[in-house]
Amino acid sequence: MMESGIINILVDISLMTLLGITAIGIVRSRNLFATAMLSGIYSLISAAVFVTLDAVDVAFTEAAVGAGISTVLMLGAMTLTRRSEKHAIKLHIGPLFVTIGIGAALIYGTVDMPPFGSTDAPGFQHIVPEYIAGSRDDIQVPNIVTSILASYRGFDTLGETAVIFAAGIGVLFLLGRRREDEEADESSNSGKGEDA
Amino acid sequence: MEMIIDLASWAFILAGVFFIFTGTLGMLRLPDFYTRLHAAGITDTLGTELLLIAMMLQAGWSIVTVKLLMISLFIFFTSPTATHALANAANAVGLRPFGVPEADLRPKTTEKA
Amino acid sequence: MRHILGLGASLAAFWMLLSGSISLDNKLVLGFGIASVVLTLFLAIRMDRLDGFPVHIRLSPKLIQYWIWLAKEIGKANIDVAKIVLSPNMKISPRMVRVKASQQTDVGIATFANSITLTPGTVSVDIDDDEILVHAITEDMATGLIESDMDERVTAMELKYR
Amino acid sequence: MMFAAAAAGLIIPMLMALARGLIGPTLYDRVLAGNSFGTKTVLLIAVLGFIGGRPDFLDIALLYALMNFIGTIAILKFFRYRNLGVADSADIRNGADGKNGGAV
Repeated sequence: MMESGIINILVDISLMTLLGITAIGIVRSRNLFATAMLSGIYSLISAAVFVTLDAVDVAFTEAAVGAGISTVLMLGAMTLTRRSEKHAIKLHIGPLFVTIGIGAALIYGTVDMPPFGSTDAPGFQHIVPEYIAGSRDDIQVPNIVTSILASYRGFDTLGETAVIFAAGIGVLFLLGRRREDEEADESSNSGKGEDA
Repeated sequence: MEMIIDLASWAFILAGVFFIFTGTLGMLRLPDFYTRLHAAGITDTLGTELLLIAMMLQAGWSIVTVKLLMISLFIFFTSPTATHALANAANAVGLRPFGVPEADLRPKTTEKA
Repeated sequence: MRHILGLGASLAAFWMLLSGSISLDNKLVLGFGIASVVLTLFLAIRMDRLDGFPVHIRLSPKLIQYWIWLAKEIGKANIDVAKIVLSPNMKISPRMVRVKASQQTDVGIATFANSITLTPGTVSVDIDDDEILVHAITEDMATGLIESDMDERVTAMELKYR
Repeated sequence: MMFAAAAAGLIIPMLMALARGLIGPTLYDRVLAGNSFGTKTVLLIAVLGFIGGRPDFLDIALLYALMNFIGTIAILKFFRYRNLGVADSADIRNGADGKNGGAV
């Protein structure tokens, strides 16, 4: 088990490095399509990070929303604008210091946090053991993630559920075919939209 | 018996990682988009399947193996579709392939639209 | 009708696989499973009507034989392309060639084009009525594809399950 | 141990695919890099499940494989036809500015 801990740390470090490189790429790129594509890649990596943290539900949502819907939304937004940014970003000293300050404060805050994976952490002391012990009898759903998300934390998850539902509808729209009679007037509309 | 399976898994993993690496290296080295498609094909077909077979060997006869089989079948069917869609889209907007003799680019190709 | 029943059965099997629940005593979960199968079936029937060509694929010995042959071809082609990529001076000579597709059905042509793309070194770029435009990474790959009997194999298999 | 090797053998190619996504130069190169990156992420998630001793994570890998495919097709459909709906020949001819979208 010790060995797998070290492996996990190494995997985490490499994934974080990938995240950092992608983020810098997004900031540096002037090409909007590259930005859209890279942010899709960013979601893919961060979902892999969520998996290493055992946050399977978040990874699920990240996959559906981050890599799927938000990329498509960005592409949709791109049709309304030009392909690349006009001005290069200037370096603003003030905001840089503010960001560094906040980042330092946040890192300082993590010093007081219980060690990662510790069973004494408040998060595991409270109600989680009850959830895990009671899930089978209370909800009778074999998948414990489903029972915690959709029942114990039902209201909490309502927003996520709505988003996933919207993602599903979006996929239906993408893959759906229009009927022949709608096709004719639709193509003339899209032609107009392109000139604008 | 367990040792044989472990050895076989090692062999499949190393072979899979080798092909994934080679394919991605090709994506970096090759000169243009169309040739890079071929390199990406190495990753998608042989590399992926070998790695998934290694995982199936480790999982043994269980539901995990069935799921891995689903993933491998899905990638097997979708990756050529995605590759074709990419090549087709690039061709439709007239992206010129590198190093292809002019004689091969007959006008029939571009007039398809 | 047989098509719909087969689809329903495979969907039910898939649901059981993903949910990991085969026990019959949990009525609610089982109900959800049945509901999702029925909903998907309804969507599939509706899409068939809109698309106009339901695709029936049956596992025949011929199909499995073809897959084994294809797997061998994929392996060979992979090693060829890997050699090109790893050699210090990548000897490539890209070509665009047109390959005759003698299949009758859409499914047959799609199978052929997919097989071309699956073997690294050749990618199907465009499909006319009976010709497939193929990008090959070397001249050898292009001539190799034209001379190979992949087309006949797909056609032979296609007639089997049309 | 063997899956650690597999994870390392996946993360390095992921970095290389990311480099291709950053360099471009055409948008098709970027889509290809994104698709290839997605395939590797699917494999990495499956491998991570084995490292952590919880192969249940395969459900997510399966979902990813689906999303990756649908995403790629959606992006291509978008760039080929300039909308996510239906194709017509005028769009194919007019939407042919894709090759200019390259240089970063």
